[in-house]
Amino acid sequence: MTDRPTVWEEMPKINRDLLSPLQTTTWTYYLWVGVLSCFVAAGAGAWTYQIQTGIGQTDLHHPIFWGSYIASFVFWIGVSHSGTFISGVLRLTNAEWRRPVTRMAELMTVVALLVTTLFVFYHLGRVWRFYYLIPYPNQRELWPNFRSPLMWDATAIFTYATASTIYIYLPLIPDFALARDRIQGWRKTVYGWLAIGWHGSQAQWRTLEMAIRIITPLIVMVMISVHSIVGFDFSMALVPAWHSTIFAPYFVVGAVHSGLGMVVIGLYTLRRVYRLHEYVRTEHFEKLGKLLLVTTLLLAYMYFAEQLTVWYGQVPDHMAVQNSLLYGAYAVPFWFMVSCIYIIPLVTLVWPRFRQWPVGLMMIGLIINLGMYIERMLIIVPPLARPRLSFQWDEYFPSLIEFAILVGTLALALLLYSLAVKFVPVISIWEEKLGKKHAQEH
Amino acid sequence: MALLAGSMAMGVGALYSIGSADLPVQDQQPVRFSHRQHAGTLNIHCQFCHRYATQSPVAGVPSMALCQTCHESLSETTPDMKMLRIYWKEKRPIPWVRLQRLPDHVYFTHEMHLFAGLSCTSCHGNVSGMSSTPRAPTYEMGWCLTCHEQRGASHDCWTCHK
Amino acid sequence: MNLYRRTLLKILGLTAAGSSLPGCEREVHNLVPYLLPDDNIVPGVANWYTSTCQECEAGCGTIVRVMEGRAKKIEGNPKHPVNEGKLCARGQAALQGLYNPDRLQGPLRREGKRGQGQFRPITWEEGLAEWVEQLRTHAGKSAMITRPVSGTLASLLTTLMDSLSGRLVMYESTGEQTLRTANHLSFGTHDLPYYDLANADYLLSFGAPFLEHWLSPVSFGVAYGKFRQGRPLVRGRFIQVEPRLSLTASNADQWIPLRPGTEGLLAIGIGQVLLRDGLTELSSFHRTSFHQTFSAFSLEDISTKTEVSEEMITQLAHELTSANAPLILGGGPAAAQTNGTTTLILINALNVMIGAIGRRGGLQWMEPQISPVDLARPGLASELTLMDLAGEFEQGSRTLLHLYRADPLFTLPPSLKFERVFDHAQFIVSFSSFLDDSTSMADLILPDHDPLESWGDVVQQDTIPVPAWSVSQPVVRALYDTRPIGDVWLDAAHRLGEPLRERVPWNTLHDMLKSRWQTVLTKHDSPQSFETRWRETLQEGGLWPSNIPMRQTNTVIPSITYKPPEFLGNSSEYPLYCYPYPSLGLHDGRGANRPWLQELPDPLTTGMWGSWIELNPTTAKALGIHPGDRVRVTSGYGSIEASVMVFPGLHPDMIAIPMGQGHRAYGRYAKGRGVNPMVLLGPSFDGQSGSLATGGTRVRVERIKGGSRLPMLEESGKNPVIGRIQETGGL
Amino acid sequence: MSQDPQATEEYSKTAASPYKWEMVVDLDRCSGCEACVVACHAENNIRISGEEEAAEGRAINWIRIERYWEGDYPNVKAKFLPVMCQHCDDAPCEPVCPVYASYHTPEGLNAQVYNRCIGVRYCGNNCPYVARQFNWFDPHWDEPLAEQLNPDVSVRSGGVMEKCTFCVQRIRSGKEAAHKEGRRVRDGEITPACVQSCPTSALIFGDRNDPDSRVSHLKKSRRGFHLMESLGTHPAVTYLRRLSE
Repeated sequence: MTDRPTVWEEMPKINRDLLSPLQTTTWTYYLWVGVLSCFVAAGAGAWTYQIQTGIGQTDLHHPIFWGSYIASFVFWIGVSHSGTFISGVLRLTNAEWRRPVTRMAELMTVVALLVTTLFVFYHLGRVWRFYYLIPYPNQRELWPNFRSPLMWDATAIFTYATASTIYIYLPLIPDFALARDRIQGWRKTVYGWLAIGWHGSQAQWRTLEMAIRIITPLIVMVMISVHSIVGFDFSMALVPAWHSTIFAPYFVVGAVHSGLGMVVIGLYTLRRVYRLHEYVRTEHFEKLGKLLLVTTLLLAYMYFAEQLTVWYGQVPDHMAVQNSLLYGAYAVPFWFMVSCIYIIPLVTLVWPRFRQWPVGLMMIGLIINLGMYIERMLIIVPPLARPRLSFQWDEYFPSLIEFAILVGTLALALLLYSLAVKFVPVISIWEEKLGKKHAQEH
Repeated sequence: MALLAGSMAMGVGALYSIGSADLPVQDQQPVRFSHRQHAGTLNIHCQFCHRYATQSPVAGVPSMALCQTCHESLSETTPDMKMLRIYWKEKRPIPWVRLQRLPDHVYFTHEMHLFAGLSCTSCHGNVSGMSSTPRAPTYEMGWCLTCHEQRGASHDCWTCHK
Repeated sequence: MNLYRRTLLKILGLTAAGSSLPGCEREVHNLVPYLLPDDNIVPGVANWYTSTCQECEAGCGTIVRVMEGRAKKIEGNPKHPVNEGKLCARGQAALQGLYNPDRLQGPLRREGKRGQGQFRPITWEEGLAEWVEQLRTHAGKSAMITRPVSGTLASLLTTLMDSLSGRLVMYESTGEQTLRTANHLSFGTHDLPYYDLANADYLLSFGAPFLEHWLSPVSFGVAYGKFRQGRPLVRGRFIQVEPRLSLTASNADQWIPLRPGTEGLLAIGIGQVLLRDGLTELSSFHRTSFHQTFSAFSLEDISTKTEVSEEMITQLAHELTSANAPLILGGGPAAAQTNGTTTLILINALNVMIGAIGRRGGLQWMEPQISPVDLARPGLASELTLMDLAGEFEQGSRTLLHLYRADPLFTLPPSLKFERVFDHAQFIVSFSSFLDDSTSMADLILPDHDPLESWGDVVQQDTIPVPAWSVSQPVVRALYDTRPIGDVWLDAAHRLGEPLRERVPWNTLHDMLKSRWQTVLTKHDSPQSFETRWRETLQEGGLWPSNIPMRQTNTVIPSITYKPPEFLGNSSEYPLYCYPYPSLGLHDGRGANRPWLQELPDPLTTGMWGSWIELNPTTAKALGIHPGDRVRVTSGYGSIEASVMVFPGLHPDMIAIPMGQGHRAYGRYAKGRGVNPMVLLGPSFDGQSGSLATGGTRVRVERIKGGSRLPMLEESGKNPVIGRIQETGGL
Repeated sequence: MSQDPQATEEYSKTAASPYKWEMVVDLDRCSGCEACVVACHAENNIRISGEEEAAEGRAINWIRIERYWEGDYPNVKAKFLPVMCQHCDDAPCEPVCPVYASYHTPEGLNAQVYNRCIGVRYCGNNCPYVARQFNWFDPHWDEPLAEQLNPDVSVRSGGVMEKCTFCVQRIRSGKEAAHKEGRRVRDGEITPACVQSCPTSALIFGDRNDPDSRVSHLKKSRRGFHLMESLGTHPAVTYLRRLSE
């Protein structure tokens, strides 16, 4: 209780620290945005070229009809789960350390979701007819087919996008109000609009907290169902090695795995760039490290269980896929992937000292995400490449156009995130303050 | 808000009406042929000129020789009749502008529709009252379906799509 | 192109073709009416016209679907006795000859040096005038190389070349000269018999590729269906003996590989067992001669040389005798050796021993019939005949060369130096529709109509039970400024004046055709007028008299001495046999400009759009060669480079290469694609028939740098990582 | 197509359509000659892929002859298996299409409506027979090859899935002819292009609802089996086993 005045003294500093990215911009930022924009433009050019000439610019060919675009779709959906998981689940469990992390993660959710939807469009053979997917009244009296897992998917993602937008917006209101009061110029008007008349009355605080309390469990449920449904895209199919009951939970855990990895990367980068060492402390990295260890073990168990069942069953159709992974055409990426997402995280993260090493954790995050990207590819490609008629067995490797689009999209995600950092405080200011207050009360 | 609602309505409306029919551009025919004169005043039967309608998917445009069977004995009272004569003399076919066209993915046969007892006017309108033939009512899928529904004809996609 | 467009608009009613292509949605669409109505054309409704397929010499009857003046599809004529409504891949692809983008669109005159391939368009008048001038200059010194033609055109060309003291050579690289010679020596007739496969219940084939390109593949296909499943309770059994598992062999119940060229020896072995075990009844005439022939080798010796076990030889002999209606065929690789004729005569002798001659389910000849047009066409030329012709050109006794749908520069091995003819010829006229390897050497090109645009008839009296005299009529109007070869020759004959004019008084081939058919159709004294009968004939697709009696054949097989095959190149330097085989789609190369046929996967290797070298897996392993590797094949006469396909059904001492690719010209689809295996072959002949022994050259194979992605239908075959899959499930 | 009231009653009100089209492939007759392949290309406006696309595994064939090797030299066998769309009664490709471009007709055909297809290609993945083919690019014919195109069949643009239709255009015109004469389609009256061309008559097509049709008889053959029967797709194509000792 003696420190009480200090906490209140800290408040202006918190405001200053956390609003500073919104107020000052260095030349390196402009350079960074410029470079990213070039990559995005290259990706956009590649996409335009693909639309003009045909989807054949990919390396896809029968029987491998799905490739890197769908894999990226699954990957980015996974990344988008970081937000809801870190902030939603941790909020639900009242984990105090979440406070500096939530906003970063939620931003990631929104950015990743935007990027995810792009991949659907990249993938379509006739993207200009995308509106056939939308259920709207039309003179042809035609509706989409709700029996198709893809429609479930579209519905789920739309729901998730809506819900997570609301979810990120609610805790932003007080921060927008803060920005409104501290930033001049045209942005003041925008923040004014976004703050929807927030002036911090007791009633408003109560409503906000109630709203957050309601939406948090909902978003967690949506998140779990969304990725289950993405898993259904595969497990509902008749393709050997897709038709598996473990896919839904496996996809959810996989998503969280890569999402956590992504959060660690984001956390480390933002901390360095904006010198947020006071807010993002080693403790946070250690906690995230522990979580990563949990998902690693969980995912490894599920993966092992799935492969074991296939091996035990010895159904030739499925064995063809497994063999191609274990020692066939896909063995190199497979074992690389296994090391990236299971072995390396496991042997490093079990060491408490390692978990306290932010750079190391960041690198583990990178490795995990690289591995998970490959893992997504390996979920999609080998089963398609080993159809039951062995006459049609084939291989696939993404084409240059595909790489250009993938890299361009990654750049777009980074660009959107970088722009967002300039627009919203990367650490929830009011929650940070609340945390300080709580810490003091205990 | 009204703006938003308005633009949404426009968007949905645009989507609703998206179809495959031609847009009414360049409907100017090289010779101003009048269906009112031929089918109306002179009461020539549709199939006298469009003679393949009962035996073919397409109704067919009359050959120049068919035009000439009547026009040979007619004096040229209008500039368009003169035009026709010039075309015939030069042995050039008239490049009629196509007003009614179905996309390549539609299978439509005049033969079976006439066999089912439909009259030409059911789909083409009362052309005998029109001096210049306008672009037909857009042959949209919904329009076809309405009639198929009313008459209990097949709804299977492959009845009309190929 | 411009000309073509305008013509079309005049001729055709609806410009609907444009609308069937994507990406034209924004264009203004016009309806262009006919000037004059054509009573035969109802827009939107298809007409079917009969015609005759001229893609090979089998003479299948076809019907062509025509809509609004365009040919859409070719199908077999169900009433035709050769093919009974069926048609092979090549026959159906004839449409892409008609609509080939590389067709010659009018007469051309060479510019620049011969062989540079530069031509300028000229008018027909110019072209004809120049040609007639040349005919006058080179009077008595002209020659014509053509693909086999029959019917009216054949008699026209024969008559004219006769009158001009010219030499007419009909050449077909798969003309089965060996078989014709062997049959002549065995049965004393030039006609090929009808092999009654449909009614046989046991078939032993020494390499005859009857399901691919042999004689009349569609009619054999029809018969094969009946042979297998056409009769209740009887399913024919089929054994194929040859060093490479061909498409035909892969349909056999058993494929027996043997050492290349030893088919005759195996026949001796089988005959020996038949005689030894008293399983055959022979006339006294044959008994002595056969005993002599068939006991020349010991069974053990035969087994070693052929690599077929003694048990197998005995088993084959016993199976032949226990069958009710056994039949033996020989051809393909068996005929492609220096001892080809001998081998086939030995096979004929076996047919005599099993009583297949004149029997149902055996070999039958019909009584010769008088065809609507006389059959005064020369026999097919062998390669030796062509060599003789080349000699004449070298000596200068021939100076004017005519080419018609024959491409000897492509189909003959360069080692035969046939380009001598082109070097020595003072003037070369071609009537071909495409600038193929030979035609691009021409001085004057007077392109013929496509068969679908012209009148013609085909007389087929070989290999069928009833004669088929088929007619082909123009089913579409000529697309380009081309003229039918018959009309062009008649025109030239008239310009040359008497006495030629008198011998061929007709103005067009159509007139000649009709006048010839008139004699036949009225001879069959029916009350109807000729015009009615003629129309009926056109509707039917031709005339095929039924109830033709079978001819009694005398077997005149002499006493034969088997001689082993001879190969060019010694076995230490060139350890491997080489067998170029006609490709299923491209045949000897004439199909190479049809994209459908280029894209037709070879049924066994599934390769498309290219050439490959087939190697036995063991041999490949021994040479350190993997599938997809690039290799150089070298013989004493030339070398080629292509990628390797490992082919499990191949004698380990042999490589096989499909023919048909490696054109230096012949349009965008064929030019510069793949390799021509003929380059490897040396001047090795079967002396009796004068045929080139395509299997008679030895080669060596060595790996070279690089590898290429050969298009294959079998996805897994492209990739050595996946390798070969053995499972076939429940097939 | 519109019908007179009685026929309409018969066609659309009853659940079962008057026809159920099926095919039989007699492997004992099939010689692998590929006449069917060219027939199919000619009839159905199948694009010419060209060397480059063929090398990328993108050559389109609605019917293909698969060749399986068995054994090693000298006891090696090559077996042919013609594979086309099996027109499954429980087709895996149908429920996964998000826009109903793939659906089942009342006559048992597995239909693909090209103009509805947006190219998500799920159906292609889910077809265990790899019968579905995709247009990776717009088709192209060098002039004047396009003159040959069949006006009864759509030319598929790029980005669209396509596959064997059992030559629905032939079925349609056969039914129209029969309808105008007020009768059922006779057995053998309708033949898809592949069936028509097959020299050995290995392919047989007909109406399963007609108990006397050749297809109905052959389907009962003891040699009959379906491809991947265990998947429960209930194909409309019955194969007759090749006999060998």
